[in-house]
Amino acid sequence: MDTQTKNERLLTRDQMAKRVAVELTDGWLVNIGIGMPTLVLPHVPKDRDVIFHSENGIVGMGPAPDDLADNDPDLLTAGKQPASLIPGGAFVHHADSFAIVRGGRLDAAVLGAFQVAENGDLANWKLLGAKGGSVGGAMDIAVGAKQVLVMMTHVTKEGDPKVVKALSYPVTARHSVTKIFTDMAVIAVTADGLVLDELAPGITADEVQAATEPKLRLSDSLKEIAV
Amino acid sequence: MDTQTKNERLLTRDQMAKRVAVELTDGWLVNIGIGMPTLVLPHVPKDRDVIFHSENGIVGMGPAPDDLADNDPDLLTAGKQPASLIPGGAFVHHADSFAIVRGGRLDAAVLGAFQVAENGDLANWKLLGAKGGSVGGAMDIAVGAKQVLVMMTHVTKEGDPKVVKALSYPVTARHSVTKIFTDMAVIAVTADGLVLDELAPGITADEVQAATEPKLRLSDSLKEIAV
Amino acid sequence: MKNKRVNTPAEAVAGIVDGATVMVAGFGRSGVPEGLTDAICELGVKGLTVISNNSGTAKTGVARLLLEGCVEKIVCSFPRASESGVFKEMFDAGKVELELVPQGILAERIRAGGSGLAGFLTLTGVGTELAEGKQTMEVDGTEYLLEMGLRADVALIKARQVDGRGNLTYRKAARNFNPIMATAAEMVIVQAHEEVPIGALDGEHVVTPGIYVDRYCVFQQEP
Amino acid sequence: MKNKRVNTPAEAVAGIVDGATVMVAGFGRSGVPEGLTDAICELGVKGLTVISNNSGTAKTGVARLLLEGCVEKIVCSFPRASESGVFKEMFDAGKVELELVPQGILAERIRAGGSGLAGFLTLTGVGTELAEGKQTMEVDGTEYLLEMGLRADVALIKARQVDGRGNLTYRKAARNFNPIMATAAEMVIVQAHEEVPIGALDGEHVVTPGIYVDRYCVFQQEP
Repeated sequence: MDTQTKNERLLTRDQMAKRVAVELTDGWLVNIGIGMPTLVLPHVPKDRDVIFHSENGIVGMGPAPDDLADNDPDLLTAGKQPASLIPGGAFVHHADSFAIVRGGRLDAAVLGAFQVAENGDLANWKLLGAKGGSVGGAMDIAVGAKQVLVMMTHVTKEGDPKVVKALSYPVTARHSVTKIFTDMAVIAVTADGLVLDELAPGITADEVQAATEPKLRLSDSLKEIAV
Repeated sequence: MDTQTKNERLLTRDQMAKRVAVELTDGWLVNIGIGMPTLVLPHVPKDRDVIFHSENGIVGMGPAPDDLADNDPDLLTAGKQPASLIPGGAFVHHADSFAIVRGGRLDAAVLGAFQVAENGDLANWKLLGAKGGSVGGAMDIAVGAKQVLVMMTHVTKEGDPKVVKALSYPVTARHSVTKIFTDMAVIAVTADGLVLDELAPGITADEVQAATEPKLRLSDSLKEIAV
Repeated sequence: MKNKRVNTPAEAVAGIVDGATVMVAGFGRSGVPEGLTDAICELGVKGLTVISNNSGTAKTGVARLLLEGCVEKIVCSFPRASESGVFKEMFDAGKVELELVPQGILAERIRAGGSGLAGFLTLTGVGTELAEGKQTMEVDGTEYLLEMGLRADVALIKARQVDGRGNLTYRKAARNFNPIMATAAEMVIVQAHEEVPIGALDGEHVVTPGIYVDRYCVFQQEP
Repeated sequence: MKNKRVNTPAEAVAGIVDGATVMVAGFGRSGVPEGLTDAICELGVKGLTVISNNSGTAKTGVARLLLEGCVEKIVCSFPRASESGVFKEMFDAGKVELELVPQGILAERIRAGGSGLAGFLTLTGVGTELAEGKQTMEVDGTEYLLEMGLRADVALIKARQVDGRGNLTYRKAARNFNPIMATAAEMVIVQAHEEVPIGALDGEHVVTPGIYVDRYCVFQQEP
């Protein structure tokens, strides 16, 4: 397969965000991680009431204001980008914010990742051999959210699989990831291993398997990602 | 000594309350227990800013309204009696209220007691042989307050000492009482044992000792309680 | 948007089953959702474990639940008060079980349950008979009790205001156990004095974010 | 009444000594009391242990404390961010020590410290390298980490409003770590945007009761 051709068939970040957005169910409370996951918010269908939680104490976070002049330095996403408060949103302090997280109130979290293992282990906070590191709320959120939805490119820049048999990067939380959304596929983490649920248009199951370390089972209802 | 005569020399509950009120220092945060301690509040000198904490979430509790018609069912003391909120008072929920208590923010608590031991052990929550019992906030407050001021009659109705060598009643908190205010005396609990600091007018040190189980040391500055 | 509003206390408590663990907020009679406790009595469920600071004033709230035979066990800090004759009589007759918990520990255990913490270490209760059977742990030479988080199937909440998202405010010291119990149950049911439009509550003044609330009804309780 | 008001950030931070442990509130640059951190830089104290979610944005707040050589160690959840070049450079050069703590655990440890709890049991961090050296405990077959309460000598707080009793409100998500840090230090120092008369704040809207506050100054921080 020609690499150039394959790259052209990979989902864009925006297409991935759109697919993740579809996953967010009406009435859910969802935490959105920093980086790529922030793209998800504008793609949530308007007829769905998905409530966003930001760990800095915003329950009911809305998108950035249309007018830059309306940006408020005290109303930011966890990634310190402009945000807003929806009508009926509320502010809580940091301990109360993580009480929501660990108390099981997050229906889902959308997080980036360096690696996901076939048992659902998540690595997303520290690069290999890094000194120090920045953990932020990743460990609390990965442990607390009912569903941990990972959004990442399928392979590293060097072409190495990021869906692996066992993590080589430092673990964020064990057995936490429930579904993986990449630029090639949607993969469910189940008690019986990884299940390939959806393929990006033009990508084959064999291509996904070749870019994935553990064995994938094909879903009985394997389908194409709507883009 | 004639009993009738002695009883006449004992402090009234109101006189005891007045003496305890003098102990409360300007700027202090103070929790007032249910029962006899509630008499203390009106005796605090007007020029002293003593802030009262009630465990049901009132920081800055004031006295009952002058007019009964102003009583508010949502503004009660811990003993469910009418109260008010001082200007600049605030409401907190129950976990935050006890965070104040255990977090070391109470300068003092005024509590009733069944017994106090010479090492400061406090018994004030359960009668001997009682089934069940009602503990309320007593254990948290006795452990948390910087000074635990006990206010009680010196002896039981049967004439038994309530200041004892070792508790026979169930303990509320170990090593917690700092000062004892009775109808006969004021006694400090120190690392070197009990010190008789003050006597009710007309009561002698010998009478107090006779009504007290452990040995009392006389304070170098033993004086009469101002009534 | 999820519709959390129901029309009556009866609709609000529908589905509570025999044997459920139910938190009932309030301190004394302040902040007790009596519309909801009355509705549970009328529902006629049995074998409840009730978590509540008090055991009910006269024949209201938890006392009525006790009177009507709904309660098997009560987890409580101050069950025997002059106003709580119903509990006293039933407890002395062996008709209700009691787990006595210091008030601050009861509040903190509920907060821990709502915050996803298994337990916490405290000095409260060390060396007392309420420490019996509990695990202790020494930290820097001091002995602490391990107290466990507490959760319930249902929490019954009395609020002052509610909006369509379930955001709540409380009235004065009627706040007490309400905000913490609202975090610590699978089903959070609210009796609110009044409903206000979404957006009418300042996000800085909301005490319980609506995400905690499953159902609410508007019910003006008799004082 | 105790006078808690001082005139300037410099007066407010007077007396902070070398080697003190100082909580600095804020998330990113929101809610950081930069008037107070600047005043500490001018005071020239050394060897501070700073407890803060971030390590400072550009050269403000904690980053300026680092730059001016006031800091020996930082207890932090997200020290290495694109906006935190000062920390990165100093840490990589071995000039500052780091204790990395998950954000929710940092918040909860501060709350525990302020609430008089020695520690708590959590699932966060179990099986990760941040669990190394920490005590674990099994409850009902599940392994939990024991995390310890955290207190400081000084907490630096940024408030929106203050009254003469020290009651505080906060602005939007600038609330973040402020209310919990205000409970967990021996000396709580506040920089408030405005002062209002006693009684002007509704007791139901006060977020930090004034009993927690030792000193405050009115200081309007540049955005």
